[in-house]
Amino acid sequence: MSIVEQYRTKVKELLSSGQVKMVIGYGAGTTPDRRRPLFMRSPEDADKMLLDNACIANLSGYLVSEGLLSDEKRVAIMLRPEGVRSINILAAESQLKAEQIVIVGFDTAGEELRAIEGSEAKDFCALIDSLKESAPLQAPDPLFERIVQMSPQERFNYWQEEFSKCIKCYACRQSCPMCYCRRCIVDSNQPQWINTSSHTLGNFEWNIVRAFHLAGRCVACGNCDRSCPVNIPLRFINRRMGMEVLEVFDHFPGMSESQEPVLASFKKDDPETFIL
Amino acid sequence: MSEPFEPKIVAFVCTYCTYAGADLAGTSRLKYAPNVRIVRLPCTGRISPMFILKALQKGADGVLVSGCHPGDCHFTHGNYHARRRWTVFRALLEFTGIPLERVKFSWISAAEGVKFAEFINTITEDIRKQGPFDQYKQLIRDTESPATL
Amino acid sequence: MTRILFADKLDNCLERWRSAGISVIGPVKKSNSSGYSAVTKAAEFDFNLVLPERSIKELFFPQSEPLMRYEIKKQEINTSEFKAPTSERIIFGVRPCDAAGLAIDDPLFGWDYQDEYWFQRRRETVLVTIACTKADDFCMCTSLKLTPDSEKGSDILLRPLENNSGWQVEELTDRGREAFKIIADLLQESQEKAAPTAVVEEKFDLEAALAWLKEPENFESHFWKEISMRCIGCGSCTFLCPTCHCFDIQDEGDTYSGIRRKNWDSCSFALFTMHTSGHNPRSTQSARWRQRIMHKFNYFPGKFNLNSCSGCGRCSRQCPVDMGITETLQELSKLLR
Amino acid sequence: MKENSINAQDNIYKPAIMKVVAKHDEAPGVKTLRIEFVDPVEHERFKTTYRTGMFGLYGVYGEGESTFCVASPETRKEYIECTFRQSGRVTSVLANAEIGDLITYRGPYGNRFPIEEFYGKNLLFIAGGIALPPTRSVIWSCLDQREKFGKVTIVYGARTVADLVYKHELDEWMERDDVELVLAVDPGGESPDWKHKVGFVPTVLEQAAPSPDNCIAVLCGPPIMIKFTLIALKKLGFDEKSVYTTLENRMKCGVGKCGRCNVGSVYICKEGPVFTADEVSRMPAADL
Amino acid sequence: MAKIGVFICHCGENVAAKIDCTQLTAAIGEHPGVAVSVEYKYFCSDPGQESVKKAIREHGLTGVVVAACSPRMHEATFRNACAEAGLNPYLCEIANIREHCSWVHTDKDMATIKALEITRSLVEKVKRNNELRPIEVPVTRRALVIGGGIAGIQAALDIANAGHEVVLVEREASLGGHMAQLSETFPTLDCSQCIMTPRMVEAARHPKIRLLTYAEIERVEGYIGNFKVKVRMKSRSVDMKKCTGCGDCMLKCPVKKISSEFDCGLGKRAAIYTPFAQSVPNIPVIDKKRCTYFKNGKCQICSKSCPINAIDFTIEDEFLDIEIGAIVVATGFQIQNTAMYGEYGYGKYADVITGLQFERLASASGPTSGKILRPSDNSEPQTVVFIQCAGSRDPSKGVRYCSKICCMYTAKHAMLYAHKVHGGKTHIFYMDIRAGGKGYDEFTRRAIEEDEASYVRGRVSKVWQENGRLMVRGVDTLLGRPVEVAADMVVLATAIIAQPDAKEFAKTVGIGYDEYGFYNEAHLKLRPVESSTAGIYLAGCCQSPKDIPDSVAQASATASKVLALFSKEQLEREPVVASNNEATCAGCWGCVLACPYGAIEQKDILDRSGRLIKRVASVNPGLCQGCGTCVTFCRSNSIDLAGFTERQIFAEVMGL
Repeated sequence: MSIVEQYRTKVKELLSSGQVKMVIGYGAGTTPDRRRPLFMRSPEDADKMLLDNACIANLSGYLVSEGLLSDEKRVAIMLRPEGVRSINILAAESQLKAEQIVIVGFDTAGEELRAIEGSEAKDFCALIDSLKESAPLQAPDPLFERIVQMSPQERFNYWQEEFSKCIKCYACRQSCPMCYCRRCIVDSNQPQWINTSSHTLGNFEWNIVRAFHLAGRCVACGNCDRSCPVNIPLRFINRRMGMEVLEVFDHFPGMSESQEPVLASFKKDDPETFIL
Repeated sequence: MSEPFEPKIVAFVCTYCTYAGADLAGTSRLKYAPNVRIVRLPCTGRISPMFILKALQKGADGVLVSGCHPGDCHFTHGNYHARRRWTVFRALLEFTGIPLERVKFSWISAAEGVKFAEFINTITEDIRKQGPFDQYKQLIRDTESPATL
Repeated sequence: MTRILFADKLDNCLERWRSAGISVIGPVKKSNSSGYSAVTKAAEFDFNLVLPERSIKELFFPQSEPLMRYEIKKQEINTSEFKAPTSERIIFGVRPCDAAGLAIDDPLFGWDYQDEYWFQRRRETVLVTIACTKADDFCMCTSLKLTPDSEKGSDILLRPLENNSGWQVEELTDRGREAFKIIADLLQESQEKAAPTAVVEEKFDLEAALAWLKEPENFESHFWKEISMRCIGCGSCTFLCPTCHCFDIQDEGDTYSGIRRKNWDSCSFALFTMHTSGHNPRSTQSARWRQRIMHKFNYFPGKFNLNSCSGCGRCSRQCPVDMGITETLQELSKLLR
Repeated sequence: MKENSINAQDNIYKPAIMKVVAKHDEAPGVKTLRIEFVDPVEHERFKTTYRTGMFGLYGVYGEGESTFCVASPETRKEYIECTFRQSGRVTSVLANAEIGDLITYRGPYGNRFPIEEFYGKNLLFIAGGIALPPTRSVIWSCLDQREKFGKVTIVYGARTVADLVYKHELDEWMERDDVELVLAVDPGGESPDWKHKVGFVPTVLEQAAPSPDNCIAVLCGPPIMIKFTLIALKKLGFDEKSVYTTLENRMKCGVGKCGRCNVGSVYICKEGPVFTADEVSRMPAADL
Repeated sequence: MAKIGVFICHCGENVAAKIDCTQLTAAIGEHPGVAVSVEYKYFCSDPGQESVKKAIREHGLTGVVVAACSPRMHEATFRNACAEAGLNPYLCEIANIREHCSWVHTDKDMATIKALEITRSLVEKVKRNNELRPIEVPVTRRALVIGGGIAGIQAALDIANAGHEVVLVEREASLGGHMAQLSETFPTLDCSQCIMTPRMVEAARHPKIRLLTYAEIERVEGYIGNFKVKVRMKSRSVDMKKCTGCGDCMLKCPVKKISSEFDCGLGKRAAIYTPFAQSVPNIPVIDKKRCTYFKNGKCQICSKSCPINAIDFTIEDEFLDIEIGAIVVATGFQIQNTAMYGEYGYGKYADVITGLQFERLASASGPTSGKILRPSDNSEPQTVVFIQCAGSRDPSKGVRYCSKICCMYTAKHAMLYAHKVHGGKTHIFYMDIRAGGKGYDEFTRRAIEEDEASYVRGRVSKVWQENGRLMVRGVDTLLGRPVEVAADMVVLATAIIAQPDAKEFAKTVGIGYDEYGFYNEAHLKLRPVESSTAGIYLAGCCQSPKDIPDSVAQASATASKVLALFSKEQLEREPVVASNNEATCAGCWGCVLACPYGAIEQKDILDRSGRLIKRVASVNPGLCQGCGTCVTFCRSNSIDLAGFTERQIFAEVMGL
C-alpha cells in the first residue's frame, strides 16, 4: 500500500471514529504541479487527499485560525518535520495545546516521500533532536554564501534591490505560522513604527522587523519565501537569524513545547564580544 | 566643501547607568564631541530595535545603545535580555548590509564618566571616518521625491 | 498587405521616441521578478512572458504615491503638492488584459471626483498592446468576454508574426496614430502572416455567476465560508490585480514635516474596514473574500456596467494557497445548475 | 516641486486648512471643535455645497484624517462644528487641539437630509449617545427656520448622565415651547438629581408615543439602538420610507475611490451617509 | 495641539557660558506647540520656580520642559512645582543641557544646536505625556534586618522601639558581628563587649523583634511594602526550645582543637560550640564538617551528655516564608587576607598578625585573657611594629580605597600595648594619619605624646625573621632614609573588604553594588542609606567601610526611613508602570517570561456567559517596577510603559 493510500485510510479512520473533527492536508491544485490546502471533515473527503513531493506548504498556521480549536475538539494535520516544530512553538507560546493536535507526519527530504511515525508533537522529539544535530551541516546555498561574502555596501545594495520590489501584500506574514498576532506591529499606528508605504525605506523596515520577530522562532519551512509574489529571497534572512541563535545561544526553535523562547530568556554568560 | 563631516549620533541609554555615567562626565567637566543626542530610557530592556531603525530614518549616521554592566542592572536583568536581543539584531543588520560600525553597543556604568566621554569621542571619530550613511539617506530621500512613473 | 514593425527595428523606434521626448516602458524581468519597467534598449524587453507578474496598474496608480508635502510651522501649515509626471510615455508590449484593466478603472477614478493622479498618467500614455500567442493555465480573459487580442483600452494593437520577427500594427486610436507617426518610416508593408492568437479556454459561465451573485439571499450563503477557508488574508491577489484600486492615505514623516501618501490597500486585510471602536463590518476572511468577488462582479457592474476583472488570472497564478477568481466563479457558476 | 503643483480644486485629496476657534468638552472623551476656514475661497466653496447630513474628513497633518459628520446646521455656515469621541490616532490629537491650532478639513461630502421635503411636516428626532451630532445638524437646520415645520419632538438618550452631549443646548431645547424634548438615560446611568426619564431609547420612545401622521423621523444611534428603535417606530405606525438615518464606516478618500465604505453595493461616502430606513433594510445586514 | 512651556535655565554661567540661551529660547519658541519660551538665571531658585508656576497658570500650559541640569538633579523639584501650579507632574520633562551639553562641549555653536535638539525632542515627548497618578500599594508593617552586628541591632531596636515588628536575621550562631570581637573602642577606650552585649540581649529579648540566628536569606521577592522573603534556618542540631545553654556538651565534645573563627585562629573551640562566651542566643551549634558523628556516624557524646536531650542530629534546615514591608541590609564586612603581601610574611611568621587578631589578644575575654602575648611562644613582645594601609590605598595589590578605621585602631592598639606592656616599644609605619572625627585627632596625639608611639612615615618593604626576631625594613620618607627595626610582633592594619559573597547576596536581594562589592546607595549624598531598590536600605560596612559611630548613625537613619514608610497604611508609588492592551494581546506570554519581577500574570477574558474568549497578559502595577523589558519583547506592541510609552519615544526620536 502506498503512503498516500495508507494515509487516506488513516484519515478516514480518524474522521469516522470521531477522534478528530477535521484533517488538514493537501489536495490537487489548479495545475498538476500545485497542491492546495484541503480541509477534510468527512471520511469521503479523504479521497481528494494527495501526498507527494509537491506537498511542501507548512499548513500549521491554519490551526490558529480563529475559533478552530476553541471547542477543544482535536484536529489532525499533515506535517513535515518543520511543521511539527511549528506546533511545538505554537504550543510553547500558548497559541494551542499540543495534545489537541493529531499529527500525520511525512517527509520528502531526499526526494523520497516517507511517512513518519508518531501522532502527537511529543512523539517527534528524537527526530527533531537529530534535525538540530544536522542543522549546521546543511548544504550551503550558493546565493546565500555569496551574500555573506559581500561587503556591507554590496549587501545593502543587494537587499535594497530586492526590497524595492516588495509590494507590502504581507503574504510573507499571512503565510507564516508564527505570525499569529491579533494585531501586527505594522498595523499599530500609535506610533506607526513601520512605514506602511511600500517605498524601499518602508519595505526595508518591514522586512527587518518581520525577520527580527521570527528570530529564534522560524523553523525554515519556507512558506514566506514561496508566498512572496515578487520573489524576494526571504528564506535567507530567516536562515541568517536561525544560524545566529543556533551558534550563539544553541537554540533550535521548536524542539519541544517546553522550550523557552530564545529572546525571552537569557544566560548570565551569554557572549557579548560586541559590547564595548 | 572642506568642512569636516559632523555625524549625527543618537544614543539610547538606561537612566541608571549610562545616563548617570554621562552625568558624571558632565560633573567631571570632561570634554567630548557634541555629535551625540541622548534618549533616556528606564532600562536597556526598554530599548527596542525599532528605536534604532527610527533613529536611522531620522537621519542618524550612527546609533549607540548603552546600559549597565551585566549584573548591575537596576532591574536585575533587563540588560541580559537586551544583550540577547542585540546579538540577534546585530546579525540582522549585518546581513542586510547596515554596517555594524554605525550601530554600537556598550556597557557604561554610573561611575564610568571617563569611559563615556572617551567612548563618544571614539564612536564619533569612527563614524566620521565612515562618512554619512548615504545609502540609507538615499532611501529616505527617495520617499520624499515625486513619483517618476 | 499590413504594416509591420519588425523586431530588429525596435531599437530605432526607441531612439525615435526618445528623441521626441517620449519614454518607453515595457515588460521586463529583473531580480527574479517581472513587471513593466522603463526600457532603453530593445534587448531589455521580455516578450516571452505570458504576462508580467506585476500588472500595469502600478504605472498609473503607483503602490505608494506622494500626494503632498506638509510642513507644520508654529502658526501656519505649508503644503506643496505632488503631481503625476507630465512626460509622455509609451508602454510597449502591454498584454490585452492589462490594457483592458485600465479601461475598467477609468470610470471609477472619474466618478464625480476626478483623480488627476490617474488621469494625468492616462492622458500622457500610449498603450501599445501585443496580442497573446501564448497562454497558461491561469489565463481567463475569454471567460470575461475578452479575447487574447482584445482591443479594449489599447491605442495600438500589435499581432506577433508567425516567424516571431515582428508585429502587425493596428492603430486603434488617434493617440496611437500620433505615436506611430514618429516611427512611420520604420514600419514596412508586408504580407507576413500573424501567428494565431492563443487559445484560452472559457473557464466558467460568467452569466450564471453574475446571476447568482445578484441574488440577495446568496450574500449569506455558506458557499463563501467554504470557498475562502484556505484564504490566508494576504493582499497579493489584490495588489497584482490590474483593476483592484483600493487605497489608503497615510502621513509619513516626523512630527512637523512629512508627506501624505496614497498607498495601495487591500480588502483582504482585516484592518481595511476596522473601525477605531474595534467593530469590523467585514470581520472574517470569508466576508472579505465575498466583498472582493461581489465588488468585482456585482457592485462594480451595477455602477459602471463593467465587470472589474479583465481575466489576467494573476490572482490565481500568484496565490500562495492556490485560490483565485477562477476557482470561485467556477464553483459558484455551478451552484445555479 | 513648485512647478509640479496643480490647482487646489484639481487635487481631490487636498484638504483645506482650518483654524480652531472654540472647543468644548461634551462628555468623557467627547469633544466639540468649532473650526473656521483660513482660505476664503475654500470657505465660499463650502458655503455653496454644504447641506445638512453631509460629512467631512477632519485631519491633522502627520496623523491622518478621520471621518465624521458636520454637526453644525446648514443654516450656519460661517464655521464648522464637529463632535467626536477620542478613540483613534487622529481623534486623539484632535481632542488635544487648542484654540488657534490649525487642522484640516476635506469635504463636505456625501448626500444630505432632504429638508425641503420635510417642510410642513412634524419632525421626530431620535438619537442615542454620541450619535446626537448628526441629528443636531438637522435639528438646528429646522429650528433655525422653525416656521416651516410642524411639531418638533426630540428623544435623546445616553448611557449615563455624563454621556449626554450638548448639555447646554439640551437645556435650551428643554426651555423652548416649540420643541418637545424627551431625555433619558439607561437604567443605572442616572445621577441623584436626574429629573428626566430612565430607560432605553426604544422604550422611552414608545412611552412618548409620537404620532406617525405627517411625521418624518430622523434616527441616529448605535446599531443595536437603531434596530430596536425601528421596531418601536413600526409599532407606532411609522413607515420605513419616512424614517431617515445616517450610516458611518471607515473611510479614507470620502469620494468613492478607496473602496472600503460600501455596505453591499452602496458607497456610504457618495450615496450616503443619509438613508431612509427602507433603504437600509435592503442592504445586506451582514455587511453593516 | 498643545501648549508647552519651555524654561531655559542659565544655571548661572554653567549653561549660559557654553550655550547661547537667548538664541535657544527664540528658536524653541518658534516650534509648533510651544506656547511660551523663557530663559532665566536659576529656575531651580524660588523665584525661578514661581515663574514656571505663573506661566503654567497664565498660559494654561499642557506641558513643561525645563532645559537645565540633569533630571537626576531637579526633575522632582520641577515636577513638584508643576503640581503646585495644578499641572500633573508627569507632564514635565527635563532637557539635560548642562551635564550633557554645556559642561562637556567647547564649541558654543555646536553646543547651542545640540541643546536645541535635546530640548525640541523633549518638547515632542512631553506633548504625548499622559497625566499619571501615583499608585497606592498596601504596606506590610514588618521590617527585615539582615545582619546582627551593631548596625543591624541598632536598626532593629530603633524600628522595634517605634512599635513595629522586626525580623532580625544573622547567619552566624550569635549576634554580635565584628564589634563583639573588639577589645576596647576608640576614642574612649571603653570596652566593646561592655557596650555591645547589653544591646545584643536587648535585641534578643525585645517583644517586637523576632531573632533568627544561624539563618540565611534564601530568596527575596516582591517589592516595597510587599516583600516575600524566604529564610533558611540552618540546622543547629540543637533544639533551641530545650537547650538551656549549660555548655556541658561543649566540654564533653572530643573534638576540641578547632581553630576559633571568633578568635581569628588564636583560640580553639569544640565541634559543638557557641562562637563566644557571651553568645546571644547562648545555644550551641554543631559544626557538621568537624563533628565526628556527622563525619563517621559514631560518637554522639554531646547528645549523651546533654541532661535534657536537646541535641537532635536529625534536625534539618527549615524554611520560613515571611511577609516583609521593608528591608535593612546590614551584612557587614570582612577583612582582607593579607597573605598577598608576601614581603610582610603574614601566614608565614606566626607573630605577624592582623589588627583584628590583636583585638582578640587585647580583649579580656580573648584567648590570652587580655595579655599581649606572641602567638609563637606566648612571650610578651617588647617591640611591636604596626604597619598601616596593609591593603588599603594600594591599587597594585590591595584595594584602592581607604578603609577609614585603621589609623584610629592602630593608634588604639599602640595605646593598649603601652598600657599593658610597660616599657614596650611601638613603631607605626603609616602613609597619612587620617583622624577626622570627634575626639579622633586628640586620640592619635595622645598615642604619640603620652604613650610614646613612634610614627614612621613610610612603607615597609620587607619583614623577615632573624635570630627569633622579626626584622622590619622600611623607609622613613620624612628623613629620607631607610629604617630597620627588630620587632617581636608585627601587626598589619588590613583592609576592610566586602563580604566574599556580597555580590551574590546583592543579586538575591535585588540591590546594586560597586566594583568592590559594597552596596550602592541611591544617591551618595542625598540618599546615602537607601539602595536603588525601593524599600531596601543600607546600614553599616556593607555600604562602605565605617567605624562604629557611623554605623550606628546610619542604622538609625535606615530605621527612620523604614518608620517613614510604615507611617502610612498605603504607599504611593511612581506610576511609571506597564499596562497591556488586552484587545491586541496575542497571549504568547513572552512578557511573562521576560519580566524580572513576576509582575505579569495571565488573565482570562470571559464572555457574558462565562465562556473563555481568550487569555491575555495583565500587569500588576504594584509589582511592576517600570523597566519596560516586556514592552520591547511584545511583538504586537500591546504592552506599553507609562512615562516612556512607544508614542513618547517615537516622538522623542523623531523630534531630534
